[in-house]
Formats: sequence, C-alpha cells, structure tokens
Amino acid sequence: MSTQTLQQPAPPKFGAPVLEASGVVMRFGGLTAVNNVNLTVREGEIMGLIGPNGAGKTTFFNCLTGMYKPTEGEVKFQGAVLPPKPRAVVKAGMARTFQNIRLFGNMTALENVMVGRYCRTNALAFTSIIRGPKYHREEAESRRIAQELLDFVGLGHTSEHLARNLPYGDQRRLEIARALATDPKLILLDEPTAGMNPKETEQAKDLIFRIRDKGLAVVVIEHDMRFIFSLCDRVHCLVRGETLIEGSPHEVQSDHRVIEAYIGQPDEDEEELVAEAHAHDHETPPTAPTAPASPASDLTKEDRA
Amino acid sequence: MDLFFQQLLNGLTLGSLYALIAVGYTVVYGIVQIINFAHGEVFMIGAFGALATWTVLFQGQTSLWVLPVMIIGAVAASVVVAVLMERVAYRPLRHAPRLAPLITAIGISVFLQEAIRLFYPGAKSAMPFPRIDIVTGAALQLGPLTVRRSAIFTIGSLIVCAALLWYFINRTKLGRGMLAVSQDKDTARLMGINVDRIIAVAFALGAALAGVAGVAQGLQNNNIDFFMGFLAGLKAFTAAVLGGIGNIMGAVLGGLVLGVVEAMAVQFIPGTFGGSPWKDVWAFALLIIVLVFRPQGLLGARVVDRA
Amino acid sequence: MTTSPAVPRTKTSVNNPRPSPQWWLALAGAVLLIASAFLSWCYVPALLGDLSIDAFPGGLQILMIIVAVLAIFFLVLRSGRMPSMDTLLDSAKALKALSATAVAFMVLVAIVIALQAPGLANANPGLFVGIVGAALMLAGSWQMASDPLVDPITVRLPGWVEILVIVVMMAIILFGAAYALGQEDGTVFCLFLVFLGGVVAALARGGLFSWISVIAARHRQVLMMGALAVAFLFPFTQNGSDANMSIATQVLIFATTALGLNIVVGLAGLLDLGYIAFLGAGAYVSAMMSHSAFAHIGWKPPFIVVVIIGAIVSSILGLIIGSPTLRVSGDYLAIVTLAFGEIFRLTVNNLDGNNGPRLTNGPNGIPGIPDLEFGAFNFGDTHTVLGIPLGRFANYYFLMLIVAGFIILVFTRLNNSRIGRGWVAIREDEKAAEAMGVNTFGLKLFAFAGGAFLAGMAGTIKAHQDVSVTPDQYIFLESAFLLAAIVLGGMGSVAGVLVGATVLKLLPEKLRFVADYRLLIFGLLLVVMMRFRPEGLVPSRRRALEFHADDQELADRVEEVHLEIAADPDTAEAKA
Amino acid sequence: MQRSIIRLGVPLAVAALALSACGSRSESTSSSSGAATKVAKIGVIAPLSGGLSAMGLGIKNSVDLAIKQANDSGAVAGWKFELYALDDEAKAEVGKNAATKISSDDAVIGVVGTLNSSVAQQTMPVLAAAKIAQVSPANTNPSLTQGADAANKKRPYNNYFRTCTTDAVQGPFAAQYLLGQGIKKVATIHDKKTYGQGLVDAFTVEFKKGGGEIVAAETVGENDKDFATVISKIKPSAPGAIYYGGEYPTAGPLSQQMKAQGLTVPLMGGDGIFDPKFIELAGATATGDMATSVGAPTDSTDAGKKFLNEYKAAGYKEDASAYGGYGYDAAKAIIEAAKSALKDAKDVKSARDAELTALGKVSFDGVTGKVAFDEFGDTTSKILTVYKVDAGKWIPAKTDTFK
Repeated sequence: MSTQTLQQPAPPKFGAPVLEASGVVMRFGGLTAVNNVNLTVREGEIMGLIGPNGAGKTTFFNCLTGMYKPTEGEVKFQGAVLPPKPRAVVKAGMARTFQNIRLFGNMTALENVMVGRYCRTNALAFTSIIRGPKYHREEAESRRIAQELLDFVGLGHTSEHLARNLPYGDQRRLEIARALATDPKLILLDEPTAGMNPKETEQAKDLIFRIRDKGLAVVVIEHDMRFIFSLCDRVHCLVRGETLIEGSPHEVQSDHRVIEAYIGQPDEDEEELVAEAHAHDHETPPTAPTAPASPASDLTKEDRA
Repeated sequence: MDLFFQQLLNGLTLGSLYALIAVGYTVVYGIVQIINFAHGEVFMIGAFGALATWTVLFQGQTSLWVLPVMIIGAVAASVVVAVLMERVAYRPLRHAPRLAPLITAIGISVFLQEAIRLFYPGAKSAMPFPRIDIVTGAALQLGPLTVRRSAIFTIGSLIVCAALLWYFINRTKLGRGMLAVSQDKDTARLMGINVDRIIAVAFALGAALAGVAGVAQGLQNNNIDFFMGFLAGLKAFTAAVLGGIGNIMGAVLGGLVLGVVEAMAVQFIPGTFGGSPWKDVWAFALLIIVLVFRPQGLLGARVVDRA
Repeated sequence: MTTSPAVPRTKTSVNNPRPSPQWWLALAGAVLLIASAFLSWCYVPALLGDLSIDAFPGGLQILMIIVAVLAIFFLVLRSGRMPSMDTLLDSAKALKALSATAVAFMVLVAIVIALQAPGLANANPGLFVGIVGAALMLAGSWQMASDPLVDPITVRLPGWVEILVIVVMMAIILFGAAYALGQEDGTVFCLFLVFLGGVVAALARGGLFSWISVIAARHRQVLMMGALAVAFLFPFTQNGSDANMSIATQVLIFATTALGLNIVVGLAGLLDLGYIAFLGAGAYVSAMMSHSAFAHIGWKPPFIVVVIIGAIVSSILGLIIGSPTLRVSGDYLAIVTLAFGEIFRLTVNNLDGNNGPRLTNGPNGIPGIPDLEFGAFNFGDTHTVLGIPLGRFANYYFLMLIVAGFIILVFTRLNNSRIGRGWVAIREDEKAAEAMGVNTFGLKLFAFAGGAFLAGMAGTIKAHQDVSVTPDQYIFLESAFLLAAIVLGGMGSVAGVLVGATVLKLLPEKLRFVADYRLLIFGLLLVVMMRFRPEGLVPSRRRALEFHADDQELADRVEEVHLEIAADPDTAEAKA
Repeated sequence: MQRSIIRLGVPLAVAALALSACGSRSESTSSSSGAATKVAKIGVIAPLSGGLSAMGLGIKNSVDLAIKQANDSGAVAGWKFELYALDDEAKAEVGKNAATKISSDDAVIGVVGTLNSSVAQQTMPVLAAAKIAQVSPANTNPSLTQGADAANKKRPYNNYFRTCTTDAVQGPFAAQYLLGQGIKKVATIHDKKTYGQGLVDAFTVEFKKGGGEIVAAETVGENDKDFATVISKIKPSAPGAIYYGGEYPTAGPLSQQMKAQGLTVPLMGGDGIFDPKFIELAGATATGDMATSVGAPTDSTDAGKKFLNEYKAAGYKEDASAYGGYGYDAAKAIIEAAKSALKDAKDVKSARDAELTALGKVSFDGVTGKVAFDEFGDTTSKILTVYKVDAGKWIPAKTDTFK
C-alpha cells in the first residue's frame, strides 16, 4: 500500500488520534524511569519528544513499541490496546528507528529494507522452496517496494552496498527506509539527526516532512532544539520521567521550566560541535550522550552483550 | 526411611563434586559470558595431576600427610592448563561471534582427553588412584547410616572451598575487581581494572576448585580415566544452570540438588523407568524443565538474552 | 581498487622485458623436471608405487610432470604471448608457489626413499635430476616481480568459454578424486596431498580461483549441474570395486546430515550440539519399522512412508527441545541440545524391555536390517550399467545423492528467500529484527525443527545402508564431528560443508598410520581453525564478513561482486 | 610462503643426504620371493587404534603368529598365507569399510574378528555376500549365531563362527559354582552392555533354576564412577555375593566401593573381569572376588604354555591380552579348514564355499581348549574355569566341563 501513499496529498493536520498512551509508568526495580505519562498523536502530526538526558525518552519509546511492558497504564493504537510484543506492534502499523543505529551490517541496503517487508509478506518455507509464480510475484513486489523506498530516502544508488559500509548519515536514512518498509501508520524516530552535520540535518527534516505528507504520524526524540521547534507541530517535554509540558513549539520554547530543566545539561551547541566532528569522519557513530545510571542505557548495554 | 537418609547422604556427596566443578563454569560465565565446555577436562587434568604428584614423589606412600601435597599438585596442574587455555584459545576470540569460543571449547576438551590418553603412561584405560589410609578405607557406621570416609572429605572440601571463595570475592581487592568486571567490562576497564588479568584469575579460580574436585573424585572412586571429565563437566554445567549461571552460591546449591535428585531417582523411582540406567536422563530432564519454567535458575537474576 | 585493463598492459611491458635470464632458468628447470619423470627415481620397485622404471613415469612422476607443465604455461603467459590472460593471472606468484611445491615434493620423495628403501643409496639419478630441476625452477622464479592485475569481475569472456572452464574444472575434480581414492599407500596419498595443496595454492595465488569464482557466480546453474554430474559419474570410475564406494556413501550420508545442521548453525546461527540424535531418531524409526527380525513394531509400511515418519518423528523431537530453549539465550540452547543428545543415547540404550518398553533392544541395537527394495530393484544386488558393475554401496550412493540434492535445493532456496533474510537478520541483531516485525521465535524454531526433519530423512536411509543401528553410533563426538565439518568447510556454504565432510571422513580412512592421533589432531584443528580461519575453507561471503568485522577490503570486494552479479538479472539467484 | 618452505626444505634435504650414508643398495624386498606358491590372505578386523587397541593388537599378533607357523610348517602345499589386518576403531561403520575392502580382495580366504559384537553385526553381511568365513575370537552376543529369539534359534549368516563361548555358557557355569559354594542369595549388577546384560540374564535363569534367589537386580551406567547409590540400594537385601556382568574398568572400582561401604561379600564376574587390571583397580579388598573364564587356564595347559612362550619368542610389542589365545585358535581353525579347501583349488575365490563347509567340521586341540563349531557356528568347547583373587593374583579355583 505504501506505493499508493506515495502519490497521496498531505492530509489535513490533526486527523483522528493514532496513538493514545495514558498513564504509562515504567519501573526498573526501585527506580521509576517513566512516571504517569500521557501522549496522544494524531494522523499527519509530527510530535516532538524532548527532555534532558536520562529523562526516560527512550524508555518511553520502548514502552510504546512493545519492547518493554509498561508497569502501569496502557498504550492504545488506533483505538486498540497493543500486546507488548514488538512484532505485533509493527504488524499493527507502528515502526521505529534506534537511537544507536541497529542495521543488519552484513546485508545490503536493499536486503535491509526487504527485511522490513517481512511482516507484510507471507511466503512460507514450502512456497520458498517450490517457488511458484505467486512466490516470484511477491518477491519481485517487495524488491520493487524496497527499491522505491530507498529512492524515497535518497539511497537508490546504494541499494547493493553493504549497510555497514554506508556513511553515517545514510545509515540513519536507511534505518528510516527499513522502518517505512513495514507500512506503518506511525513512525517513531529516536534521535534521527544525532551526529549529523547541518546539511544532513536539513535533509533529514525535509525527509520527515515528506514522510508526514505520506499521511503518517511521526514521533521524534531529539536533543537539537532548533531542529525540534522548526519541525514539530506539537512538542512533549519529559523531565525525570514525568511530563513537564506539552504544547506547540512556541509554548514549550517560551516555558521557563524547560530552560531550567536543561541547565546543567551539556550545552546544545557544544553537543552539536561534537556531533559534527563525528559526522565528518563517517566512521563511528557517536554514542548518544546518556548518563550510565539512566535506564535508557540498558538497551545499549545489551548491544554490547 | 534409613534408606532415604542414606541416599540423601550419597546424593550430597555426589552433589558436592558437581558443585565444586560447577563453580568453575559459573565464575567464568559470570565474567566473560562464555561456556567453557573444556572445564570438565580441567577437572580431569586435576585428578591426573594429583596422581602424577603421588607417583613421582611418594610412590607407595599412604599416610595422610601426602594428601595436601597431592591437592597442591592437582590444583597446580589444572590452574596451569586453564590459564593457558584462556590465554591461547579464548582471549583471541573475545570479540568473535558467540559460536567461535564454544567450538574452540569442544576442540580443547577433545584435545585434552586425547593428550592424556595418549601421553600419560597407562592412561589408555582406567588408572587406580592412590589410597590414603584415613580418607579411604572402611566406612564409618553412624547408627543406620554408612558414611564413607571419602564422602566426608568431599563434602568438607566443598564447604572449605565455598567459604574461601566467598571471602576472596567479597573481601579482597581482586575479588571486588571481579565483581566489577562481571557488572560491566568497559566501565571496569575505565576504572583502571586490568580486565585481562581478572579474567585469567576467574579461570584460575574455577580450575583450582576443579582440581580439588579431581582429588575428591579419585579418593572416592579410587580410579580415574581420561574420559571422566565429559560427563562430570556436563552434569556440573547442568548444576550451574540449575542454580542460576553466574551466581556462585547458586552453583553450589544446584550441584547439591542435582546430586540428590540422581540418588533419589536410583532409589525411589519405581517401575522400568527407575533405577540407575535412567538417572542421567532424569538429571538432564530436570535441566530442561528448569529452563522452561525458570530460565534464570534457582538463585539466578534475570538472564539478559545475549542472542 | 578496480584498475582499468589499460593500466597493467603498459605496466607489463615495463617490468616484464621479453625472456630474461631468470625466465630461461625457470624454463630449463621445468624441462629438466619433466625429463626426470621419464627416468627411474628409485631402485626399489616396491616403494611409492614403483618409480624404478625408465621411460614409463609412475603415478608420482606424472604429478611432477603436471607441475612442470603448469609452470611452463605460466612462463609462456609471462613472456606476454597472451596479454588478455596475462593481465588476469599473476604468473610470478603462481610460479613461485609451483616451484616451491616441486622442491618440497622432490625432497619429500628423497626422504621417503632414504627412510624406507632404506638409504638414499637406493635413489636413482632421475631423482636428483628432478631435484635439480625443481631447484632451478625456484631459483628462476625467485626474483620474478608480479604484474598488477585487472579485477576478474571486469573481464568478460564469451559464455561458452566460461562454461567450458567450469566443465574442465569439474572433470579435473572427478579424476582427482578417483585417483586420490585409488591410493592405498598412505605415503603416496600424503605426497599426493602435498602436490594437490601446492598446485591449488599456486593457482589461488595466481588469481585463477578468484576468476573462476566470478564465473561460477555467473553460471550458478551450470556449476550445480556440473557438480551433480561429477558426483553421479563417480561410481563409474570405480570399475566395480565397492571398497571406495562404501566410504563415498558414508561421506555422502555424513555430508547430507551436516548440510541439515548447516541450516541450523550456518543460516539461523543456532548452535546445536545434539544433532546426531535426530539422525539417530530417523535411523531407529526406520529400523524398528523394517523387516529385521529384531524390530519390535508390527507395522511394516512401504519405505517412502517410513522416510516421512522418521523425518516427522525427529522434527517433533526438535520441536520438543527447541520450543522451551529457543526463548532463552543461545548458550543455553547449546547445552540443552547437548543434554538432549545424551538423553537420546541413554534412552535408546535403555528401551529393551528391562528398562522401559521393548523397542530398541538396548545396547544390542537392531541388526539384520534388510536391504531396500524398490519394486524389482534390490539395493543389495550388484547391477551392471554400461558394462560397469555397480555394487550394493553404489546403489545407496545414488539414493543418497538424490537426498543430498534435495537438501541442497532446500538449503539454497531457503537461503535466498524471505525466510533466509529473516534468519540473517536474526543472526545480525535479533532485537532489531524483532522490532522490524520478523517472527524471530518462529523462524528459529522452524530452522531447528526443519534441520531435524532433514536429519531424520537421512537417518532412515542410513539404517538400511548400515544394516544395523546401535546406540554407540550416536554419541556426542559424532555431533561434534558434524559441527566440525561445517566449521572446517565454512558455515552457511554448501560447497564448504561438502569439502569439510569429505576431509573429515576420507582422511582418517586414508591416513591409517596416524589413526591413534586422529582425535588429537581433530581437537587441535577445531581450535586452530577458530583462531585463524573461523569462516572455514570455503566460506559464504557473508560469514567471512561476520568473522572479520574489521576487514574493509573484503567488504568492498563482496560489494563489487554484488553490484556485478546484480547487473545481469539471470544470475540474481547467485546473491550471497 | 615459499621462503619458509626453503627454510624447511634445505635442512631436510641435508638430513636425507646424511641418511644415504647408512643403508646400502639392498636387493628389492618385494614379494617376488616364493612367487611359485599361491597366496591366500587371512584378514583381521579389530580395533588397532583407540581405547581398545590393546586387545585388538593382541589378536592381530596372535593371528600373525599362527600364520607364520603355518607357512614355516607348510601347512597347505603350494599355498602361502598372508596377514591382512585392518583397523575398525571399535566403530561399526569403520569395521564395515574394512569388511568391504577385504571382500573386494579375491585372495582372502577368511577373516579373524571382530572384537565388538556391534561391529560384527555390520561386517557379517558384507563378508557373507562374498562367502568369506569370519571367525570371531571375542563376540559374545548370542544373537550373532542364534538369531533374534532364543526360543527357536536360526543362524543369520552361515559364514560366521566364533572360538569364544557365549554368555549363555559362562553365566550358568558361574551360577552352578556359587550354588555349589552354598550361596543362595545373590544380587546382580550389569553395565547394560551386550556382554554384561547377556551374562547376567543367563546367570539369573540358571541360578533360579538351582533354587537360588536373586535379591536385587541393578544396572550401572557405562560412564558411572560413583556406585554408592546402587550399593546402598542393594545392601539391605543382604546378598551372599554380587554377580557382575561387565568388564574390569567398572568392576574393579565397584568391588572396592562395595567393600568400602561395608558390603563385604565376594564379587563374581565373567572373563570380562578376568584381568590383572581388575585386581589393581579393586585394591587389597579384592581378595575373594571371582571370575569365570573359558577353557582351562591358559598357562595350565601345555598348548597354552606353548602359545605364550612362542608369542613371547616372536617378540611382539604388545602382549597377547585376554583374546590373544582365541585369536590364535581362530586363525588355526581357518588354516585347518583351508588344508582341505585349498588343497586342489585353482584360486581362493572358488575355494571359499569349501572353506565354509570345512570350517564347520574342524576339530583340534587349541590354546583355549577343544576347537570345534556346532551347527550355529558357536564353539563346542564347554570347559570353563573359576578363578579366585588371592594375594593380588588370579588363582584357578575350579576347572570343569559345563553340563
């Protein structure tokens, strides 16, 4: 279906609610990472999720995408409560990217995206062995869609390159393409511009707008305030796991508590400099700045494992 | 009812052996998250180390005072082998895919077995283990209970080793270092802990206990052979998983439980599925059941899936 | 890194002046080597398959002729007669390797004569002529400089040439295998291995294989056909002797099982240490349903049914073991499968009526399993085809060949399909795969049960081929051997597993004199492989990458091949 | 790479040249000598490597000895025997390869082997197809000769014979002996292997027949080391003796642990524990333990003494081991049969039928007693001996013919 959506015109802002999270609480043993957060995202809306390090943004993401089961509260997607299983969530139409890129390094860009098609195709072992016309049709179909998505994010030329060899910025975009391949209604981007230079950041912003214009709802975690405020329709600010404020970029921007919350945190510009430095040598992604103590870091811990 | 206690005692003896070996698996796994399949062979090497010490130094000697020296010999042998193993085979693979160290481990254990079989004089078949007057010899009668002297030695050495180990890990600098590394290698390294050294120490610790186990086994069954490590190792690993791998006291508990289960299976499971021929089946079945209902083991914390 | 063909052309003309003194030297050496082959090497006829006759080269001498001829070929290349080839093959490296092989070979022969004749006094002039020749070759090729090469990918020969190359390669393999199996004498066999290793190394360094591999990738079907043809023709090279066929059949059964395991380990990345149990399950099912007097199951269905039942039974076992453990960490799976293997062995060892129901005769196993019979065709009899008698084992060999073919088909097709991509994704990053909607648990379970299914199938045939099933055929070591075949050959690659299986089953048969050290070497081999070449001898490209995460060049290389292959749609199949 | 080869090669070459000093131009040592006589090969299939190689090599050497003697004495005019020994690693598959290899050699008249019953199960059919006689010195599994069910015996392959007695004889003999000693309550233990289980089953039947009582029947795993549980289970039933079916590596420790746990009754077993190693493993407390073995004590009969001396004289590295004598007799049997079979045969292949029939009829006094085969190919020799451990040695206690 993503093919049709390509031609679809931008839908009117603030359509029906896609995602409704109410009273979400996430505890790890003693510490409460997310405490009673409500979030509603509507069709065609870009929602920004900001907050200082360790505010529980990523943890909240994991609750939404079924990686964690919220200790309390429920997450409704298009009116239905989702089982806390990533697969089910994806199938329902919610896709995500990762704060620290998690591509399938030794697969080509195209293959990566085709993996995204997995949940929308259904060739079983038997059919894959017999390879009737139906199989070939499906295979060709997902190959075509994957290629289109690569073109859409501007990676069409690199379809046969191995993911691990792509420059950092392209890897982020490839991850987005992979997420889009699952035909989502809502896409959650975890720091999509981390470690990008201003030019790439602009491209990213443009890309996100085009995704929105496909009629998808978008939730973005970002540190880069300028990016967020110029991108989002609404912004939701988390501090120490609790909602500080939600509103239009303007409201949030002008709220003094938000400023306070960020005092003592590493200065944004500084962070950007670091990020740019990394973005220029396209080798290693900068590990997103997270205090070791924060719950957000135990995903990354498992990466190392 | 006497039989129950008798078998309980037998089970605990058997279990103490498993426990001594199991600790090795658990310590290593807790720190480097690899299953050192070759650990069973380290145990076997320990037994042969003791035998060699005896043959070279006190051929024919049977009085108690040679025992400590034999134990030292055993521990030395197994520690050397284990540390070499770590250095030569495992360290280079620390960042390789999970499969690599596992296959290496299989290779090592086959290699060690064969090395002993081929190069240790007379090891092609089972070899008699030296008798030590006080420790082997006629059993003691406590009322209805028959207590083998070797059993006392085995259980005793488990208690002593466990105590020492607990002290080492919680009270010494090195031990705390191990805890740190098991929590988070990279951070520990940043804190200036020599991770390589800690890992080597972990292997050595496990090996030392395995060495003691080797002596205990020898005294108890009065014979050793090059293949003794395979099944013992497998059982010990089962015990480690049972107790919650990565958790030392868990390994001890797991070992004892496994031993008792085996003993009771021999005595009390009725019908054709009972008795000695099925006891191993029951032991392994227990492992699978535990993994189904409590993957983290009896005392283990949540196991992070490292797929 | 892809240099345009133009560059080397100029280069060659620079650092490759027409026949230099060293060139002549090498040529003289080669000629001398050939000449020596027509002289007597050794005074004792009993030794090394009789090298004592003048003018009629013995087996080993012919090997040397081959080396020399190859050397001359490369020398001709070097003289720049065939520029197209010259830019493709690094004649210098090849020559060095070849002459090194020749020297090593000749010296070894000398040593063997010195030790077994005994005394070099029994050596004839021919031997020393040969040694001198080899030495000259080495001296000549020693200082030769390599020319820069064009990347084989950019070279395109007419299709029929490429196909011809494949066919020739296959033919060589066929006769090589036949010859190698023909060698009874361990020493001769070893010398042959030296020769083989040397030549292969030479051609590899000469860049021939990287070229061939590209061709192979272009003509995957042809390659498959060729390989199948070779395998099919092999029994006809044995003119009736079943001695080698029984080995070949076992190699085939072993390889087939290993292929099944390769789906589990190589594709899905699950370590299964109890795989032999699934083979055993199949074998026991078919034994218990056979007409053996020791079989205690009354029902005797036709064999086809038995095959299916056996396969299903073992896949059910797979499910029972897999479903709980595939949820927890992979390490646990390893140990549980190992435990399961033990449970299986103990159980079949017990079910004799005294302990548990009377099914398997316990340790006695089920002997006297009759040969298969499809209609009038009895697998026990010798059938003569084209005047060549094909014995009992040849029959089973053909049957296994069909099964192997089937499993290879399953393997390759699954490998590059939706399912295969899912498996790779899981191997690469299970969490991410899950988050992309891949049914990780389902796929893992399927791989596990599917592998068991295939093993069960092979097992049902193995039972009849073996005539008897006993518990001691299904010990842990056998599982380890299967795993080793995969590791040795190369995870996730069909050719690799075939190579690995052949090496592991054939060498022990031929190298009887190391018999007692076999396991020692085996253990060492595993460790060394993991340390220095974890991806195996014939790795699948992707695996090679996984094990050398830092190797950029390799990664680039794989990419180019990708781009290249993807260029022509007919070979889209060939994607790694 | 080629550098390293040179570094290796040069010294090797030098060494080779040095070797050439020793060693003179010897006349070729090929089999050209005695080309006039025709060659008949006698195969050996036994574990020549691995854990059981000790026994396998013993068999091989004994056969070699028998062949040498036959050739020296010119047993069959115009014929010369040759040894053709192949390793089976005690693995069925490898044994089958060996059998196939042998059966594709037309000069083979008969095969001595195998050690393991499980291997024999796979070699028998292969050799049968080529009508090659197989005489085993060690297989004790009754079904090899008597087929699936003991009730109505049916010989599976007519090319298979054996010089050792089956468990069906040893077990009952032991039972009779114990009853004779006035021991009426016995506990049995076996290792669940073909040999051990067969032995115990046979023992049990006879012992009950004789009015004895089996107070406990246990098994131990082949890899078990600690028998405490089994012993504790048996102990309360207060048996007068333990009858063990299995081999010495398990029996030795079992005996020792029994005594150590206060179960101080004699342990009795078959020829599988009749080995000095048993005493070594069982230790001082082994005194009083018993074993049955086939034939009169090897070193008691003249034939036995003669064999052992000749074996020593031939200077083989490995000693004859438990089955050397049987192997020697097996080879002798094949040669005996060959006397009539090969006498006026033009080649071996055509003589094989005759060989099989002749084997059925052979009868001579061998090392291990009288060598002759019944209609199933089992040895008719029923002479057995009970040995007792005394002062760290096996002492013959009673030699008798089994009725």
